[in-house]
Amino acid sequence: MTRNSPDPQPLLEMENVSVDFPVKGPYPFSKKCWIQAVTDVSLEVSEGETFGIVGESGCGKTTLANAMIGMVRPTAGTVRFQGVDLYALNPKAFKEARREMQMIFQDPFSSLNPRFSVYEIIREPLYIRGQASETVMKGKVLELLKLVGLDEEDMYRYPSDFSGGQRQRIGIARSIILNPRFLVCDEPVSALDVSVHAQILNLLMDIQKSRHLTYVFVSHNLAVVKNICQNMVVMYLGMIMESGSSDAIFANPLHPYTKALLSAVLDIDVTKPRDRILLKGDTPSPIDPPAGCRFWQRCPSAMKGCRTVPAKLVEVEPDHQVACHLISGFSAQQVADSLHEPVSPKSGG
Amino acid sequence: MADTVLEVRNLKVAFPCPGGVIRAVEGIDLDIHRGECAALVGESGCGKSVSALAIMKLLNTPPAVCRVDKLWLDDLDLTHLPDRQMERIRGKHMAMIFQDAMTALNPVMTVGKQIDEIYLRHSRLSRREARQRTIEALELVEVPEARSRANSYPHQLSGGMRQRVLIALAFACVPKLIIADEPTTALDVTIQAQVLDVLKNMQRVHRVSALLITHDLSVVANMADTVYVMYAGKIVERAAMQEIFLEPLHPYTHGLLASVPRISDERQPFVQIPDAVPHPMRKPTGCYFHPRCPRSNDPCRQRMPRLEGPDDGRAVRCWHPLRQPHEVRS
Amino acid sequence: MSRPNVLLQVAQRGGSLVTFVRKLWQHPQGRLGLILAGCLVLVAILAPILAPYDPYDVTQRAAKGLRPSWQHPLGTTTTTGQDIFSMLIYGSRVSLMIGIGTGVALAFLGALMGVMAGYLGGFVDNLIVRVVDIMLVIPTLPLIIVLTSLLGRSYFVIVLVFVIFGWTGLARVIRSLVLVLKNSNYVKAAELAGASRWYIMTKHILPGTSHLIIMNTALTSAGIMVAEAGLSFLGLGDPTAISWGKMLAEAQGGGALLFGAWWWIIAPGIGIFLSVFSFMRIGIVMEEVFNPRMKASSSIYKLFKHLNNTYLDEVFRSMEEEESVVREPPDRSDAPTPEGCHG
Amino acid sequence: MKRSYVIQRILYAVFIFFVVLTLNFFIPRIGVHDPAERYYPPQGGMSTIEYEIIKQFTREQYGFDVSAFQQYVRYLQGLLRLDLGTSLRSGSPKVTALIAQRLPWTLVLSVSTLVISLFAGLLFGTVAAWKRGRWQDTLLLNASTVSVALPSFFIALMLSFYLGFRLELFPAYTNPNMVAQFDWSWDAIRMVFTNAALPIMSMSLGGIIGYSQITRNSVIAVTNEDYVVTARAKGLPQATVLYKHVLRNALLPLATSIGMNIGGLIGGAIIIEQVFNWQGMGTLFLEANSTKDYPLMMGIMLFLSAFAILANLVTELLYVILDPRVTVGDKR
Repeated sequence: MTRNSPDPQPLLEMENVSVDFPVKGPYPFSKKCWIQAVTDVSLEVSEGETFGIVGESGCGKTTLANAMIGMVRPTAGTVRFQGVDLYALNPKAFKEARREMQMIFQDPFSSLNPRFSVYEIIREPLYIRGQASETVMKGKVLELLKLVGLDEEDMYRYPSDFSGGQRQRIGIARSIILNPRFLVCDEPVSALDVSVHAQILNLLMDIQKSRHLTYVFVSHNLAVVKNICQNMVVMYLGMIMESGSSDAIFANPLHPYTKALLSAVLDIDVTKPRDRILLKGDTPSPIDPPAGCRFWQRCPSAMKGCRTVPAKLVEVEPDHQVACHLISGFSAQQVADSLHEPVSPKSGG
Repeated sequence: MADTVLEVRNLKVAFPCPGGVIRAVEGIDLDIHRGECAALVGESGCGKSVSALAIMKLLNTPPAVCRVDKLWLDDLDLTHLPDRQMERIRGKHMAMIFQDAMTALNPVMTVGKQIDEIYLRHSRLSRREARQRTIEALELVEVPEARSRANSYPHQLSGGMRQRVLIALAFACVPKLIIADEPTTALDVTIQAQVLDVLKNMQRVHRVSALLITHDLSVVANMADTVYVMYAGKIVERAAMQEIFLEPLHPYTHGLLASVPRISDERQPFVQIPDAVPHPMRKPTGCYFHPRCPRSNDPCRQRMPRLEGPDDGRAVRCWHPLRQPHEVRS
Repeated sequence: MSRPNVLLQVAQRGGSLVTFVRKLWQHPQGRLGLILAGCLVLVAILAPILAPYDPYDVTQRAAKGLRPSWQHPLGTTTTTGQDIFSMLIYGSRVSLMIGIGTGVALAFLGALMGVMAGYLGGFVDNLIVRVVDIMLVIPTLPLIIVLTSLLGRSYFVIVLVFVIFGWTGLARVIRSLVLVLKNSNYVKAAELAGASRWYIMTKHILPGTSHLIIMNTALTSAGIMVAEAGLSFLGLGDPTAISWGKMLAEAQGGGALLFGAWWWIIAPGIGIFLSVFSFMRIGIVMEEVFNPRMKASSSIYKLFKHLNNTYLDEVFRSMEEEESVVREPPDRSDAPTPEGCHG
Repeated sequence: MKRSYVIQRILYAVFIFFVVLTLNFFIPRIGVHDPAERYYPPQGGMSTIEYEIIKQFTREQYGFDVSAFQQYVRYLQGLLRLDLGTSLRSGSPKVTALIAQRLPWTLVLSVSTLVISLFAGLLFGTVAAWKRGRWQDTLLLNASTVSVALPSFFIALMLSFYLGFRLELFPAYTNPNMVAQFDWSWDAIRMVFTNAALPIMSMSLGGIIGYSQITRNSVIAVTNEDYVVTARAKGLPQATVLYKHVLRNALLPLATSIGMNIGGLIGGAIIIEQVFNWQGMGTLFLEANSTKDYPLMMGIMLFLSAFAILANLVTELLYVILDPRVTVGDKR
């Protein structure tokens, strides 16, 4: 671990970020609906750390990651990178700021243009910036190829000649050629063969060490996150359920969702039996998320008030916040309000 | 053996294509006992799904060419069974659960009708009786409001529900053998846990033998009794589930287990297997694993080892296993 | 892989017209199409040299309705005694000119509209999609007839009308492909690196659609040739030129059917057939070459027809455990009796 | 959900119709500002005043005596009464009356063509897909490249020449008395169909091969789907799998192409009707064209467009029944 105390100024800071997507029908007369992909998320990523975002599909983790690097404009809230509000910048400054941030994609098959040679793919960011001569670019690409464990000859091959793991290496080389400080890894191994996972993860960590990078690591695999991340958030339906240092969260998971997620990860330790928490039902649609706590319909210990009162993140110990009424309880006002409000007859599941 | 439900000897599948022949499955042997769940584990392209389809005799020829020396389901000899008779066995005596329920269910037919079909085909039931059985089957796999869900189309159900429908479909006639091809890979972890639970219950309750095909070792740990590890079209190790996790013999199995990050694990770096799975058309000579193997030497490069071990116990295909199979036999 | 092999692969990529032609040439059917189209172009260019008679000469009263002979390889017309072979050669000019000219213009407009709709999205996309929807329901041939009668019957007008009303098909196809390309991760990566819209359009999106554009140019050219023949047949083409459609109309009007002058009908028919066929071939082969899934599956079926069993036996034998005889007790050595198993 | 989709579709169709009819109104005005000038050049022995009176009369008759916008409003009002205007022919017949008179004869051709090509196409396409890679499939493939390269009017001419003039199996030209003598008697109906045989044949040939090709490709695509494997894994016999799972899904893309083609079918009959001198809408249109009878031409155009819009709408609504997934697109 690189550091324990939080930086005075975090590298990336998100404040009450929400992202809604309009969904439009195919005809001009159809209604518009909104997907609430990310709702009211605040977090800080400090320099040099690996920050994990964990959640199941459709929880908004990829959207959140995209909002961090300026690929998706948030509907509300601010994103500050090195203290500068990213979305308040003029286009030129915005482009310059983004030089520091890059992304590694989930699917190594669609993230490389099949018509480009490996050389063209890796040098592309430099080429776009237009500041380097051909020889400089060539030297740089060669250096990176070596760094990610590919041969010089591979430079003139095409993506179709490579296996998934090798393609991901090419993607990594491309993402670090501009010497970024901040790298978002969006499920970098989930599309790869099991036996290749470790290679790519180790490579990522080596690069982090040698180039002092800050990672945001998006994953659905808790075991991976536990092993490489210092801080993390657990997301459900666009909201943060639990956040803090991964040590604290894994040592003492507090949110029922985190607990369920942890127990559902089938560890391959076959010797000791574990009791697993089975959640009922399915994840609701982000188009029409439940009122109150977003998790109440599936929560094994949901209370009446959870249906109407949204849960807020509260700090339970240093470096550990949870958004759950079980922990924070209800205020007197909330209790009074919930008494007046009719509880919907529909039960969860 | 009387207790053997599925006996496969020397199953081979090849795909001739313009550039040469893809040797997908290179002679695998399987024995699955009554009520047992055997897992066929391997990475993508190792031939595990092809083997499953070949056992069901569902491979399309062309493009596949398939040979087998012996294929017995309980007391039925399927080795040379013609297509027509095979149709009576599929669905009734052996059934299959597919990976992606969204594509494995007909999108323009209600799920109820799709389950009805199997009763109408394999038993003399009226439409109404069949629907009754369908609803019961859906209730068994814990589909809530089964009666109304039976009238919905696949796209109206969630991923977990669709997978349950597939499970209901497979268990409809209580077959002798269920082949589950990556039954939970497409699902989220929390849903995965629900579905695996249902699958496990169904298998145990009906005492149905199962062949579980997966790349996910944690699914194996949760479900299987016996494990076959496949690599590049060959079985490289066979063991009871506990044994393989406690003491893998093949360097590949060992590397695979070590490279999977665990919750209860020490920190980085992860143990890694170098390189990648060979292309099925360009497999190396000798042992297919030797280019990635830390223990490989000359004989490994020249000759393919045999799967060695006691007939019904542990076996390993390696010149230099971590330990000899007979040494570890308990 | 060795160095020369790598270089070869480099040469095979890229999206230039030369590579397309090379790929076509490698495919037997594509080669047929290319050769045919090439010959037709040559014939059209060299028409005054190749044609034995003046096709416009309507004064040969003595040579009316002659059957095919050495003197008149395809006979003469029954009404005015024009040499049909010469007419056929001159007719290729109109057909090819309109076909290729319109095809290229259409490809340009269609690609432009498709890329704009797909890449810019929003209002532009909406507008283009609506226009396409409207064009789809307006009956094309009647509209063309109305417009030629309004604007005059020159080939310029015909080409113009074809272009204005023919781009929708290509635009739809290109638009949906652009939508896919636009959302691909490699475009995202380029955006992240700070690429401009122009860069992404020219480096990633247009090259990605080039095969579709070229393929469609060939196919629409073929379609336009048929349509032009139809227009001329209805007497709506340029009245001054000789075209195959007009020859057919004259044949019908001149009583070729009645007098049994089959050569007068067959000749322009063959002309139309050959020109359309060659362009169709090029288009279809293009699709096969660039749609790998289609190519692979069709070639596998062909391959299967020629598979012989001894070869397969050899393959399966090679999978056997080579040590089986030496090291293993006999219970496994009775294995190799391969039998077919059809699933 | 479903209902809102249907309403959306209908609204959209109405919108498209409105745009099309507006285009239809303004397109002929590109060239013609005053029918009087164009159609009545001064004739010998006519005084200027006489000529002006005639011109004024013509303008009033064809509604050109007011501004273009007012004409447009009148046009819309007329449409509400299903009045497509007045033809420039002598006797000033209503356009709708002319269309109504010719429409049935065109329908005889196009409906039979559609039915024949659909059924034969489905059959041949399925066979070709089933016998993939064998001679049936190769034959279809070759037939399709040949047939696309042969214009339908050339086929019509050849049929007319061989089956009509040489073999005398069917009338090579339509009997001119067919329409006038038609009286619903058995003989009259038979006469219609012997006369229609060659036009229908030449029109269906392309259709059969086209639909076969679509059917073949979509059957093959569906055969590779996972749910077909599921159906086979259930132990269903091959025929059931083909009928219940493959064909049902393979029909979906076919339905779309039928919807698109129906509109074009009547328009496409123009050339064939001309070859056989069949007294349908196509020949009516060509007659209108040769006399520059724009009200009639645009009336026919509008009718054909409306027909195409309706056909598209019907297939899309049919789709709602055929494919339960269609409404998914709205909420993705």
